[in-house]
Amino acid sequence: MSAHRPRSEDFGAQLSFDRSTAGRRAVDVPSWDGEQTPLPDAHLLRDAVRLPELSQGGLVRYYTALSALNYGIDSGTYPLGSCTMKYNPKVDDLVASLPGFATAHPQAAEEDAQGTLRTLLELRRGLAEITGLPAVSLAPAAGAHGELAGVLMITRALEDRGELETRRRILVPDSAHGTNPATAAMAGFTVTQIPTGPDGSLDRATIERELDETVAAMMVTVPNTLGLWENGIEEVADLIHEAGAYLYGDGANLNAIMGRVRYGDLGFDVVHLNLHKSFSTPHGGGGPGAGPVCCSEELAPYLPTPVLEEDAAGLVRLTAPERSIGRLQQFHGNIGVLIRAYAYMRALGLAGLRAVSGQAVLNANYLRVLMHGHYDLPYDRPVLHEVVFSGTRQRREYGVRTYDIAKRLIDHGFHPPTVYFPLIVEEALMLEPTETEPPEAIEALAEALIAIAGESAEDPETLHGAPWTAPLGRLDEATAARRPVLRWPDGKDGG
Amino acid sequence: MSAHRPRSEDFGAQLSFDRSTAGRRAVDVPSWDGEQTPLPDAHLLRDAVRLPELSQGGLVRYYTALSALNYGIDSGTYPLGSCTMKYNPKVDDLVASLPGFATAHPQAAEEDAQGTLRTLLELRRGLAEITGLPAVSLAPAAGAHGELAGVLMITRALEDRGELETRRRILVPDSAHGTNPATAAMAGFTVTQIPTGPDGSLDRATIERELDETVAAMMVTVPNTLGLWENGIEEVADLIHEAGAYLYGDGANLNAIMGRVRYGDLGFDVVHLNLHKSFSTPHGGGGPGAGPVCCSEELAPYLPTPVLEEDAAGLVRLTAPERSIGRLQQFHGNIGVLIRAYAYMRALGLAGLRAVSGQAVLNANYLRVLMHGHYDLPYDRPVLHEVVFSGTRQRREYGVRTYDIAKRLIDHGFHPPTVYFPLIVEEALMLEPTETEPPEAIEALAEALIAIAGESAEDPETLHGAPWTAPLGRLDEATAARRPVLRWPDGKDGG
Amino acid sequence: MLERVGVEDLDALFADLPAAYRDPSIDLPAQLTEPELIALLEERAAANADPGRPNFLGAGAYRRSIPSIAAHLTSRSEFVTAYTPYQPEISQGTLQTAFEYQSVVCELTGMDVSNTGLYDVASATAEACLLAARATRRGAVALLEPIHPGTADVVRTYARGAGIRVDLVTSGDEATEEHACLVAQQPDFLGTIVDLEPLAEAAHAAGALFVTVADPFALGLLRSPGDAGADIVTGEGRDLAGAPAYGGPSVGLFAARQQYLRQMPGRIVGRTKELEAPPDGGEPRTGYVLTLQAREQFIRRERATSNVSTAQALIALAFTVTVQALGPRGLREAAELCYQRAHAAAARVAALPGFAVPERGPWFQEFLVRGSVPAATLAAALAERGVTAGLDVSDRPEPEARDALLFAVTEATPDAHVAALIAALTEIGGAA
Amino acid sequence: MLERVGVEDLDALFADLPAAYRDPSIDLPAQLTEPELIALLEERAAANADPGRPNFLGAGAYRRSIPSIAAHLTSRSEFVTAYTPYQPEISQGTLQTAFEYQSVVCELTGMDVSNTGLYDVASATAEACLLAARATRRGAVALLEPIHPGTADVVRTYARGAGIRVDLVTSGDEATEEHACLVAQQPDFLGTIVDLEPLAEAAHAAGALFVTVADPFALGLLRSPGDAGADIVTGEGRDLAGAPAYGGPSVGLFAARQQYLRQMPGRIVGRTKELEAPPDGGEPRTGYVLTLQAREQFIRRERATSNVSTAQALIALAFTVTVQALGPRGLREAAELCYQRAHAAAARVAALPGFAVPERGPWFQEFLVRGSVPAATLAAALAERGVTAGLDVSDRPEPEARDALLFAVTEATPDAHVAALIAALTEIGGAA
Ligand SMILES: Cc1ncc(COP(=O)(O)O)c(C=O)c1O
Ligand SMILES: Cc1ncc(COP(=O)(O)O)c(C=O)c1O
Repeated sequence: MSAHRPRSEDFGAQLSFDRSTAGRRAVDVPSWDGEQTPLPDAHLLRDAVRLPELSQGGLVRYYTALSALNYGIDSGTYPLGSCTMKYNPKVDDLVASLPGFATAHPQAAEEDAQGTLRTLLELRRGLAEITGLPAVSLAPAAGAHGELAGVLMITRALEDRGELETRRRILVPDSAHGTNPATAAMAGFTVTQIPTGPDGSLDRATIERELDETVAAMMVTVPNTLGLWENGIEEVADLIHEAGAYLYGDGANLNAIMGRVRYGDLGFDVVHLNLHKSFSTPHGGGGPGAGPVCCSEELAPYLPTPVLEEDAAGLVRLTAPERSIGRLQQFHGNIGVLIRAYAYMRALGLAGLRAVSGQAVLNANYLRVLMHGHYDLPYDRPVLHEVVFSGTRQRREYGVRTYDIAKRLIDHGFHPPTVYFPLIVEEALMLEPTETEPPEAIEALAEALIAIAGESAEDPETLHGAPWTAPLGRLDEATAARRPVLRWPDGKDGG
Repeated sequence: MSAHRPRSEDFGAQLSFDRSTAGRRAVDVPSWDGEQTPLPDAHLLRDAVRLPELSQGGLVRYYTALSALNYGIDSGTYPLGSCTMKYNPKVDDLVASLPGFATAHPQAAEEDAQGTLRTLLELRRGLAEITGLPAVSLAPAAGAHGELAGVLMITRALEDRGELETRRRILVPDSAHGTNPATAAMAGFTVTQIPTGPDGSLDRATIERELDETVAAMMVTVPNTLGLWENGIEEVADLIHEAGAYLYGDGANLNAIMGRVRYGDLGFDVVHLNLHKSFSTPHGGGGPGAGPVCCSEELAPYLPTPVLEEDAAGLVRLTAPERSIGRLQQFHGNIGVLIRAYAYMRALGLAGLRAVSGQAVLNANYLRVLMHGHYDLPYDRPVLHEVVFSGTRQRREYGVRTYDIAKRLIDHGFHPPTVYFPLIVEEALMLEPTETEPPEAIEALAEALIAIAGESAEDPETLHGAPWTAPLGRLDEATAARRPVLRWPDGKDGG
Repeated sequence: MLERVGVEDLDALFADLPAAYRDPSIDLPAQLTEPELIALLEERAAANADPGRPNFLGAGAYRRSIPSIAAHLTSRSEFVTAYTPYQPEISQGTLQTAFEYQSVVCELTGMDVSNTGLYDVASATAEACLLAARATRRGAVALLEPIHPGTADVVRTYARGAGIRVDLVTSGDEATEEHACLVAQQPDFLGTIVDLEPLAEAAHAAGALFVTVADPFALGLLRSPGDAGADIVTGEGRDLAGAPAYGGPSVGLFAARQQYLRQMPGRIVGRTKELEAPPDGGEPRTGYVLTLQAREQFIRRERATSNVSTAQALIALAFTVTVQALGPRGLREAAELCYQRAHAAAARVAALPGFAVPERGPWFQEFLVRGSVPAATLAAALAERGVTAGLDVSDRPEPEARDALLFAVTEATPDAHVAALIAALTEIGGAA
Repeated sequence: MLERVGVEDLDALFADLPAAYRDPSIDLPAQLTEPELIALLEERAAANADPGRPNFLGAGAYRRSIPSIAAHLTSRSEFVTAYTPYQPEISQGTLQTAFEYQSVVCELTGMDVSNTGLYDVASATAEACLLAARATRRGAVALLEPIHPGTADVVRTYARGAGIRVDLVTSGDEATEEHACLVAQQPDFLGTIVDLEPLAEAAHAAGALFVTVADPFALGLLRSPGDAGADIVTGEGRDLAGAPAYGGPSVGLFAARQQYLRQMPGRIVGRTKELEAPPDGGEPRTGYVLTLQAREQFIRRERATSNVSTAQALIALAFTVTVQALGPRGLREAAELCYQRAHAAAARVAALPGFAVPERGPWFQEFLVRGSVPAATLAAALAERGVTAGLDVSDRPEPEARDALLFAVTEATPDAHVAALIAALTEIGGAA
């Protein structure tokens, strides 16, 4: 074969900096023919920045070739659990980039940005309806940012109640996403872990035991990261409120319940949403996202700045809640993402949103039944948006780890699921097909995973070496962390 | 290996029609809530069209996957001789799609399209300057369309001279592009072929012998398809004019001489240009192009409609030359392509255009010297924009055809050159690197071709089977032509 | 490089060029950087009519709702920066999409075979006439009025070269043994829906081919020309590919019955298989190639069926994506919406005192409007009121066109534009 | 599917949800088809200020000339529709471009290491303060005025949670042993170029870290903060990624000296090799991976260096393409052009009777304008004349800011806009 592939090049070894040739340019800059103002003192100036010099064609070819090494939603099924990788309607990108929106200056007078502000106001109202929580701030740039906002709001509320000194603990489920405890810590709280019971819901006894006047809040993900409904969450809410604490909701999994149940009705005081997940704004290789925070009237005064209000004259204004925790960004949030989310909401309406959650849940259950028996299913019951299988049997019997199964799935043409999360499931394979995958794709995914289960028995080596057909084989992550090379030129970082 | 690639799918076997599922939709259509007008009589209406039904995500994935099977300029070097595959500046696409240009209606009053018309007028003036021919029509949609325009103009001129009955022949070099004789025939002329001399220029004796009162015109490509200057073309022009015939110029190879010599100065009466080549408008997988026709004052009255004129009030108008051959398109031409060409011209200016032709010629010669000795070079002298090697030695000595060499070049990561054209070069390999390929790319291309020359001696089988690393291997073109399947569903075409 | 090539400077590379004519003085505008270029062309674009201005021009170019994915997909640089797929192994993107295009065009037109597209509807129709002349060995063609004048003009341009006479006729009966084909436009130039079947019969009775010039969007609703007896169908694909862009780039649909396959102009893509199984096993895979090239200029030269080489591939792709995104129901719904909106608008105009909407039969998206003043005066009055009127067709022979403007209203004409039209007409109507 | 899953309808899938709260009534606006959606949002976009209106706002967001290839490349769906590159074998596009980004940020800032970007400049600066507090175990940070109020506000938001005191200081000498870091903005909030070195010395003398909040575009001209002694550099990348879009999405640059690497927030990409040679032979190839993840929330949970997960990868990519397209000379030329154009405009304003341009030292692209009327009045007068004035900074403590507006003029401000400003001021100046 190798004779057939004369040039096996090491593409990654050649960065733009290595492809540079002195004197080449991708664009020219207009020259200044006006009067020359002398530059500031030399000690304030720099000598040239070291940047690559490529022709425009060279730069375009380089980044175009790089894009081809990526797998995205437009490439195929991407069942990355908890991340809700659904198809992103192209029209949302189109409308978000309309010149009127794109050129709006963040310091513009409100009168000069009514088109943007009106759109955000209607999004805010929609999110309030969907969550059943009346007050919303669109400021957070992502889910974790929304979490920080929510927990800081609770901090301020406790401060005003004079209980901040005493309430230093936040209860966090052992199945929670890492951002939950990390956020609690950032806000200065200590984290008490709440175990998950055999039914996949929180252990009520522990909650009752832990709940006391030292507890500031409990953070609960609904539906939880096992893809299951948190049974009796509405009762837990009462317990928490009786104990004088707040119930924080991680709404990253809204996709499962949009239009079917509302956080506010269940007793949540504050919740953040991940619009880049549930509302289908593209994930962009890791952002931008948007993590609006929605809350009760009680917590509304603490919302991050800005919030949107319509004044008597029908003008939409940016205002600061009187006891606001302050700003989370220099300006108003990831506006372009929020406009996409608004377009998504308008294209669906209520019926559409309910159809989304219904299909998303149906797809997850379809995948569950198709795979049933081929992998362990620690919480063996109907699921909502995602299903978490376990590779323990494969590891125990054939020495094949979930890691190997995930890598092998790449050879079968799919993006792997989320693995080793939630932490309470050994060798976890967390699969979220989302509503935009058609039945045949879910069947193909199940077939591939079943085939891999077979391979783990017959041909574990093929799995240990996988992927075989990706742009690259397995990478040496250990050395990457031990001797970090983090920038061009190598070594300069002294790592 | 095959174990490594579990799913070797036959992507091409599944058309959108085969991926269809009843009930799916990529977009919705607004419903009509106004008063219903009854539809026309049933016998005027149709039953549903058979079209695929895919979700938007499904359709996007399908066409995105298809795009990945293409090799374009943005993928790498594309030395397709005579086609001038140069990098296309992205800004040209951007400006051509500005809403003001995009929404202009072809029937709009000239007052309502001055932005477009002014731009076209300045392009027209630029082309007149560059070709040295004062009159221009931008109507032709491609090179061959421009040729038809030019030859029909000659027809009309002869008609007005009362010589159309007698002048029925057009002289065409044996090295000419196929569109030249085809065009002459379409315009009702018979073609007399003029041989190319050993120096790569036309055989003067034959021209002199053939030139008489039965000759309407001679079509000459300058520089010619060997990439060589047509020696003494200015004298040939005199001979032709003395004989009462016209000299037609195929300007598809303008890239070699932009800013260095002008068709008009050499005595050409009419010439067409290929803006999608010389002026870098993207080739789009086979168009759209633009083939403006430029001519002398004598032929100006015959130009195709419309031509652009600025009136006394400074308004740009579309007019019909008084003896125009008529329209070539329902409207005004491939405007979007012409705007791109204008942007290209403005981004370069005269110095830039001269730099383009200079670098294009330097690159072709660099490739020539690098490959020299490894392949036969029938016309062994400095070239202009392209160089035509021959694979005869490889065929004679190792049974490797130019076809095999071209296919093997794919494995080396390049698009193959134009092959078996011009017809006068056996086993022709026609290489045009263009000015936008950097030296390292030309060196890599030469190395690959030299390596292949080596392989043809050592390992001809690898060449006969090539390509090995492309999305597909060699296709059965014979059967495709013998039992044509030209549409979904198979067979319906009865082929 | 210069050294390796053996010259001191670039100019030395041009030694073969006649010294007398080398390096002429050429007067071109100054070079612009990218920001300057964008600024200039934004200024130019702004010198066209405001894109938001109510506009009722049709007459060959119609405002359509193009699904956003059409522009998204056709802007993929792999499609944009490739050329004619001479090397199928690395061109399946272009080839397979062209095969999709051929399939869609055949379905819409009811024809057996399609090429990958010609320059535009008019040149495609001209090529159809040349094909008919070759096939019938006859020296004249008949164009049925009302036909788009631009189409008729292009047919004349091509016909003159081939020495073919072009007759304008007003009924199918005028088709004679002299005619290679009868050409009818659907809907016709004045917007009327034509009953094609009798015309096909008349043409065939005269031994002539029947050519239909059809609006592919209207074919979402109207009987397929093939079903009605057409031998060749041409059409304009631009409106379903994107914005009008002052008329181009366009794409000329060209489809025909099986027996004319080897007479067709333009590129044709066919389906085939790999010669060998892929190196890593499995069956030979399906692929697409340019085929039946023996018809074409680069092989046949002066005996080719046409001289066409580069055509409009990228526009054909956008057309294909739009039609497939709409799908069978969407295309029908969009065509019906267009029909309903146009008729509702016409009814509102007809209801205005001082205005008439003369009908020539059932129509699709274009209607004639006659006021109490000459057409040009009415158009000017509308222009004053910020409305671009329909095309002035008062010079047409058809009685209904007397003093009339031809208005187009489609599924994509905003309600606000229709409202602006009615308001303006009301004002004028009173005035006149 | 329903059958296979064993339910009659979709609603049955939600049986676990408490019946009392299931299927609440929710009031959302009606569903829109794509054409309706586009029409609505075009209307909304048009309700913002006309993009062509002369606008001199800066104060944290600046109009830049973005090379057209930045939008072209970042719209490639392979970049747009992927997520955080957890699977490096099929995510090299995102990973290698992130490595390019880290390299570019290090070069611009003069730092040793960079992460892949945070939410925006303000949150990045807040994270810098938290890092400094962790590294120095100190409980306060000092922000040097004039600093962007939005940045100061975000630092306060983050600091409150961590129990850190925030002091606004007006000179480096105010940095004390209590301070974990001294934070200075370059250019400062009023546009003045800051001499960083003495500030770095003052901070270090107090045992504090020195943090610079720098405009990366200005760093094409100004001394690199690293060279001047900074320990951490933050900045805003949005302006070099695309249009301001009302402030977001943005991307917060965060770079630091090597010794703070393991304290850094956010994702970091590292270079490595394949574990095995490729199946068809050759050496193990180079690849990129997310690394040093032991710092991150999904592993460290409550002991993580930050809670950040999703950040702004796509904006970071656009930023990288712009900077690399400009290249070393282009970036410098663009920064100098910006400097020259701004100073030329300021000079024209200063020359007008009734207007002053109070200077606080050398400046880059923003200047203060004081008229003979209160700032708000002047801004209103300009607005009446179709010009959007610079930000009203008359409430600032700095004497030069008294009654002043802060005008920004960049390399991308059209001449016509400056002309419009001068014309308007001339008119007003006379009037006042
Ligand atoms: C359940 C859950 N919570 C929180 C987050 C954090 O959201 P983000 O990545 O937008 O910060 C995520 C996703 O990463 C999540 O899946
Ligand atoms: C020398 C020459 N003449 C004419 C043509 C025809 O131009 P077009 O393909 O644009 O019709 C070409 C390219 O195909 C060419 O290379």
